[in-house]
Amino acid sequence: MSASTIIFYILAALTLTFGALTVFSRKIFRAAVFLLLSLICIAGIYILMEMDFVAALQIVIYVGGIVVLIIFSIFLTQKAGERLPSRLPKRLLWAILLPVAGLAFSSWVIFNHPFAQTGTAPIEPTVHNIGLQLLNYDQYGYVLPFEAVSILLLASLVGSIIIAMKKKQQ
Amino acid sequence: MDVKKDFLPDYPGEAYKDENGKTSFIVTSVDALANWGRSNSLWPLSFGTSCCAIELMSTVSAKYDWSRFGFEVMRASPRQCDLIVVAGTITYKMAPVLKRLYNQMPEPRYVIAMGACAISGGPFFYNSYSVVKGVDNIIPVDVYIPGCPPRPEALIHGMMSLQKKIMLSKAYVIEKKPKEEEDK
Amino acid sequence: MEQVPLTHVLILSSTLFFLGIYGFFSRRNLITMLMSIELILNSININFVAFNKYLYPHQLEGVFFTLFIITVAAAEVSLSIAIIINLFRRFNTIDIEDTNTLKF
Amino acid sequence: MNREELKSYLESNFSNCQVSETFDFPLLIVPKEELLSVAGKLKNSSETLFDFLFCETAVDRNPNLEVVYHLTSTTFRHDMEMKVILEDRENPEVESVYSLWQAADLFEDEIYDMFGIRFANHPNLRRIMLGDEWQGFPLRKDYKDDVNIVTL
Amino acid sequence: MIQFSDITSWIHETLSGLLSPGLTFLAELVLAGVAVLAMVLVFVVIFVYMERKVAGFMQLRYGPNRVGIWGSLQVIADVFKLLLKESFAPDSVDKLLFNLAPYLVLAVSFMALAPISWAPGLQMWDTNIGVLFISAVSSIGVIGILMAGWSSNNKYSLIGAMRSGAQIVSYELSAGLSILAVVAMCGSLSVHDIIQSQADGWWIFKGHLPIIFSFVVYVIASTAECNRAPFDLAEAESELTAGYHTEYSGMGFGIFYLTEYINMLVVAMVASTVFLGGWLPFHIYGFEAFNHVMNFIPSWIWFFGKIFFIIFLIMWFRWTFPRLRIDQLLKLEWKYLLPLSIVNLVIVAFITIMGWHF
Amino acid sequence: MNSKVTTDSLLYYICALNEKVLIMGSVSIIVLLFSALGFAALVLAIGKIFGLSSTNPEKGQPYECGIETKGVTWIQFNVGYYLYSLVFLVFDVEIVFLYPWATVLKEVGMVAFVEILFFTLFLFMGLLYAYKKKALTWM
Amino acid sequence: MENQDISLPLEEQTEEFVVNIGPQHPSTHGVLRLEATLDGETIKDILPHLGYIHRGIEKMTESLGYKQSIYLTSRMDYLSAHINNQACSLAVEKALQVEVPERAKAIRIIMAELQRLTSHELWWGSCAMDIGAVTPFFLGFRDRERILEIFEANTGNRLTMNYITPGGVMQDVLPSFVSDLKTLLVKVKGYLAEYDTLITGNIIFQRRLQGVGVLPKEMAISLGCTGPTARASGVSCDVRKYHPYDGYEKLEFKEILNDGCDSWARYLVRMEEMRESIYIIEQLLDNLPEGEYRAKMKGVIKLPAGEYYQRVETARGELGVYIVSDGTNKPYRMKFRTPCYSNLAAVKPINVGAKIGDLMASMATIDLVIPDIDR
Amino acid sequence: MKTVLRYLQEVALAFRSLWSGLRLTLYFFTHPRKEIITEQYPENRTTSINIPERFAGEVVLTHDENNEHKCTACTLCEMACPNGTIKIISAQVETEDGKKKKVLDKWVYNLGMCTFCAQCIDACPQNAITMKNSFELSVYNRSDLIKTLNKPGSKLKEKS
Ligand code: SF4
Ligand code: SF4
Ligand code: SF4
Repeated sequence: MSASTIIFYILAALTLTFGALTVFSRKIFRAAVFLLLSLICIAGIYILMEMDFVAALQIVIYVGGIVVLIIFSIFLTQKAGERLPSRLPKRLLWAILLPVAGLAFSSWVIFNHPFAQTGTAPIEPTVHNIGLQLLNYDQYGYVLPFEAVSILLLASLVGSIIIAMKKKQQ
Repeated sequence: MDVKKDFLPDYPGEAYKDENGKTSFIVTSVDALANWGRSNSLWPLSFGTSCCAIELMSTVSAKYDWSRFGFEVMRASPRQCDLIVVAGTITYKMAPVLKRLYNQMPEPRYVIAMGACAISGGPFFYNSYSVVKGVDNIIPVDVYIPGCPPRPEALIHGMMSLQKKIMLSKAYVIEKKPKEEEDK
Repeated sequence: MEQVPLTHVLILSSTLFFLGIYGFFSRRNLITMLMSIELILNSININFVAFNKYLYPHQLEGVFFTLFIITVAAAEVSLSIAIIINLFRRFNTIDIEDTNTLKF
Repeated sequence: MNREELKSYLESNFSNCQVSETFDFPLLIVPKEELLSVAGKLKNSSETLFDFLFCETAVDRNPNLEVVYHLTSTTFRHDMEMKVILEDRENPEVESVYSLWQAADLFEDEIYDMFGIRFANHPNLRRIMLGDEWQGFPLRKDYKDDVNIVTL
Repeated sequence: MIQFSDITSWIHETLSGLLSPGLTFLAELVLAGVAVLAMVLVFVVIFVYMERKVAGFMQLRYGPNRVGIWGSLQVIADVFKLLLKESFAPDSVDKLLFNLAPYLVLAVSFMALAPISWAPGLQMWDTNIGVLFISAVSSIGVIGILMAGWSSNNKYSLIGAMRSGAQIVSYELSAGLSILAVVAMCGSLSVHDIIQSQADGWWIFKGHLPIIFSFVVYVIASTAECNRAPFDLAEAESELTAGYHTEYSGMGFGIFYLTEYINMLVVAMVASTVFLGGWLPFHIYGFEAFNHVMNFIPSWIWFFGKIFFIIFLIMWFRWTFPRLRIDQLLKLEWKYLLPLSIVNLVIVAFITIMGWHF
Repeated sequence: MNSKVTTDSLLYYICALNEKVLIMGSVSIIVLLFSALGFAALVLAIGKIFGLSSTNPEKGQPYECGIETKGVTWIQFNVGYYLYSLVFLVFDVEIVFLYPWATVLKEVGMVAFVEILFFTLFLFMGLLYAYKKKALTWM
Repeated sequence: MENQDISLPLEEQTEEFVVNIGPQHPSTHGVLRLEATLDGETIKDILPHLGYIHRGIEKMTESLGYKQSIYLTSRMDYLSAHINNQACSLAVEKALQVEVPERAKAIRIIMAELQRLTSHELWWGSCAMDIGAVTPFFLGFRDRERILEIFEANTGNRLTMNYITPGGVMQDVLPSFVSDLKTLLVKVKGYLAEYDTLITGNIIFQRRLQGVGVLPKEMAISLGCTGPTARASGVSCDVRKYHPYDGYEKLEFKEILNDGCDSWARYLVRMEEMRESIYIIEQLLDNLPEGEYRAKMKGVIKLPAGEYYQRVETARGELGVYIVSDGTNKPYRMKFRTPCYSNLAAVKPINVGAKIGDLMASMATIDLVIPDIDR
Repeated sequence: MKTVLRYLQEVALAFRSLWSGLRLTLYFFTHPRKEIITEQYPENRTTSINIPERFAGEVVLTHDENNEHKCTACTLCEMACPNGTIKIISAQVETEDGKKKKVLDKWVYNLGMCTFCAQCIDACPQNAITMKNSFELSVYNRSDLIKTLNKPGSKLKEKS
């Protein structure tokens, strides 16, 4: 076992631990912080896979944006020090059953499926290459999604502002 | 720092002694190091109640400039400071507040009573129904600086006396200071 | 990194996925549910990146999908938070049960 | 109006009040019940326009308590003093002039704190200086406090 | 000049003579960590001293001058004091997050140092996302501040944390955009490439007005990101006593204090790398004699000189300007800096495509 | 391993030695992470071990100018900042997309410029809209 | 008027919570405690709590003699110690009908105006400090220190002087007094120019103060505000003009008025007042009358029975001394109507609806001295 | 266009105002010799420190070279002092001609309470006491502040 595998398993374990803490923690602010740590660990895994750009993306958007937004909304809607109410027993049953069954099934699939590597000349996932593909109109180009993203974001911005600023109704 | 400055008052407490019973300034180098750090980095709480606080501010200001000694890091939160300079009158209404502030400070902590009011109630000693007659009734005081108000040099002198006291005391003992009576 | 088998990465991602599922179903609080969704999306991202890395290294498809998923996640979060705030303002609670019982 | 004019004006207009003068100001001693109406007249009448209450305090003339109002007009620049004499020492109460001069808010709080004079219709009467736990009213002449006061 | 490789190989040989290869590796990692740590701490100590001296001289006084020569040991004394000061978590706080927050902010600001190039060849991680990595990592810091503020269970802390949360995320945008301007011109995110692209002139000189503008925006935005005056609303002393670290005492507070300066260090390093040519000397095109003289000055002096210049700028602002109100601060970003830097970026793109820069 | 590596760096050197074992990025990050965490743990431990300490009931209470706090702090809090972080999130994503764009700008040329023109146009529209709706007016 | 026309995008009310600002707070300049009810950062209500420095001065005067009471007054508004002493001395002189020598009057006015200068300089520094600029604080103190040197040399104290006594002043000024002052005033003028470059012209500072803490004229009158606080709302209330004392009637000076009503107007009024004070001192310096510095007074002062009210203009507004005498050597009742006490009333109405940051700005420009409130 | 111009003008004006402030602080920074006014207190205490003659730092009973003072123990100063700082303890002694006479035994002065108002000096008919401009008076114990001002063995100065 080399050092990088060790690091991978450590990171994986941390990711899962923090993920579990996120869903199990009864204090909502703590849950958000655990989510954050879990996301950071995932970014670490990306770095380990040499997907630096994705890792940076993960941190910039998830950690710097989404978690901050979630934390602010927690402040706005929650008595953040309070414990969350306990789960409903009926749903809890489903909530436990479904994941366990799913996990069993998917691990069966994973272990039984032969994953075959295709292709020969790997492309380094550098920002440069990503950029080139992003601005490309070829078959593998992503110029349309790129522009679509801007429209999507504009739409979501407008939408969320409209929704968030809707006046209170009597 | 040279602790043998002759214009500072004599340290009355027990300076620490080595086995031969001689007073020595350095018992252990750790003690000395800790004391050196503490005495040269006294961060005061920005606390002042009345007239003396203005002289305290003068001491901060450019002409007297106590930052030369490294005291200028005035912290507004008691959690981060080492020293309260009680500058001004303490009334019975203020006393619990002062006590609370003092209690919220982390160890080691020091107190300087600046001005007649803080020492004894000063001009308001007699006939006043609301003035605490000396802050040492509430919290233990390390150095007293008389004056009404003491001039900035006097405050610096008091601070240096405190430095001397720190240098000469044991680093790992919280000194039990006498507390004369409970406040109201 | 090559020495980590792909299956392990996939196990990681699917465990994370089902953790998210669990959270999504067991929680009554909309914001915690949203956080669970984030976990689910992240597990999917891990999958994409891993597939790209292990199976299709000559392409960048997985990276791009991750990129767009993250983007969509951001859009989704901003919208859903807006909705949650709005709901909160209307019902003064963001508990899923309570909001259910109140008629829209 | 200068001092003499003001004095004669007061004499002619407020017949049920007693008019005299102090070293500095003409003085109007108002019966307790009529305080608000007299003060309202003084403030609003176009000849006096006392719109500025620059000092309100009390004096303990054992056994009476006096509430003293010092008024001035920012238009005519004349001043006067107004007094209400309260005979009830145990439970003194007088109408608040807060509705006329907002400055009375803090002044009356202080008078209540120091003399124990209650002000009816005051928006927020509290022991502003000494706190609610304090016993007694220190500026009264019969205030005794053996614990705190060290006499000279 | 001593080559770094001499030292490292010497260390390596001695160590492998003593230990097994695995242990050698570990020992070297520890050494490297300690080296970075020491370097950063030395920088911070110098910055704190400098801050106090600059403040002193700008305020017509001397600043510390009793402890050590010219007060140079003052900061060391403070460090000793803080080390031995009681550091406690009050009972009212959320203990877990309260204790976690200092670790988080410190770790984050340290991690941002990874892609920095200190001198030719002295760089830890030459990644292709260099500057993006720095801005990404430093955006985690805001969570640490929010954590600290919230967990303190103190109203001042909470308000301070929220303010700084809003402020830091806002200013990240224009900081990112102004770096992007240079990235667009040189076509790489890698710190190494960005420095190399300035061999014939720093971007601030050859990038026309738009880059100068970007530089100004970057300095402003990074001042705000570091919570430094005039943008120090998170710890606005006259309003919120000590802001988000009101409840921290002893070294817990010390770590926040340290982090503030490490963040400044990172910011200054980025600014000098991106705009001022990193460790490259100052050259004037076609003035060989002069360039030759400049080449004699070691590269680390150039780099540190630039860092200190930026730091001085930030301190200079701090001791001159009054603090902005929070809405003015946000208005400044959203109304002025952000639109202007977007427009600026488009202009830069145009210049780049036309090849108008030098 | 990156070919740009020059040999005279302490850290590079270490990494280069172990080229087979580790990727450099993680090493440097881990080194930094651990030095930071270790340092923090160390200094806090020193304070705990060697420092003085005392306890009293008031020490554990929150500091609020020397007065006991009224009410709880962890209440639901009106954040005027929430809309900022909402808008920020969107812009953040857009800017992240600009990074790959910026690196290839020179190679792609005019096409990239046109695309970015559109892109920033939408960005600007979003900003203008946010203005119009006063989402960016601090309340 | 930035506060007013912000329309609130989010209309919900979240829970309000109470924050104590003070008694130990760097920007309340002492031990004032404001209990602010906040919603987010918006101030919904402010309740000032006083008495943290209530020292019972009024009670103490009842058991001290007149002379001894005067020194207590310099502990009230310690930034206007001379002027407070002057007020008391004037009241006593008025009651006894003592004629104060011309020289003493001139010295008193010079000292009072210098005191106003020091007070405003200190205010300037701490005002800028509240807004967040630290360097002005040091500049303000530097200049104040120069004036204090003169005080110290002549009166023997830096802050709580006991120089003005009934009948004149304690001791004659030093021979070098006039020449010292002349050099000083030239310097001070230069300092004032520095103030303008550093702070007055600074855009951040202007934006912080403009439109903040608006105190309309009617409200200022009704609340009983005086001094620069009221004059910045256009209320003409300078005691030196309307009830001149100690020879102010012979001097030429303007009453500084401003109709801005906001914090910025208050700032400008104070800055102008400093220049006006210099002008007043300059008029007196050239012909400082010769003669006695103190009228002969008895050792023990007894006022004839009656009520006396004397007002003076301190740096913060109108100080009234109300003495009720019963003919003995001790005052029967002595009331100080202090400017800060009335000005404090303005804190609540001008800040409700504002932000925490604005609270500090408007507090800074109202310029409260807390012992002056509490006495 | 006009709005854009005004916008830019605003920005330019703002920068100008900020720059003028920056220039002033830079001037202070670069001219330390001219501008710094700090007094190096503990070092200059014997040289350049400026404590005016009149500075009221401490009340002293003046003694001349024969260790004689002028106080007749008339307690006028004690009465004049507003806060009881002074305690005159007098003793009865018999003079040679058999008359009882009050002489000063102890002139007790509580420095911790004195407010330096100079009322006592004003009141003293003999001019026995004065103000000294000393200021380095801080102590570690409050009791150290209570002083006896008449030196041991000092006598009343005979009227010449
Ligand atoms: S000692 Fe004197 S100057 Fe100091 S606070 Fe008391 S009265 Fe004021
Ligand atoms: S000092 Fe003067 S006043 Fe006091 S007792 Fe002696 S002689 Fe009398
Ligand atoms: S100076 Fe004043 S307080 Fe001091 S002893 Fe003399 S009279 Fe008393």
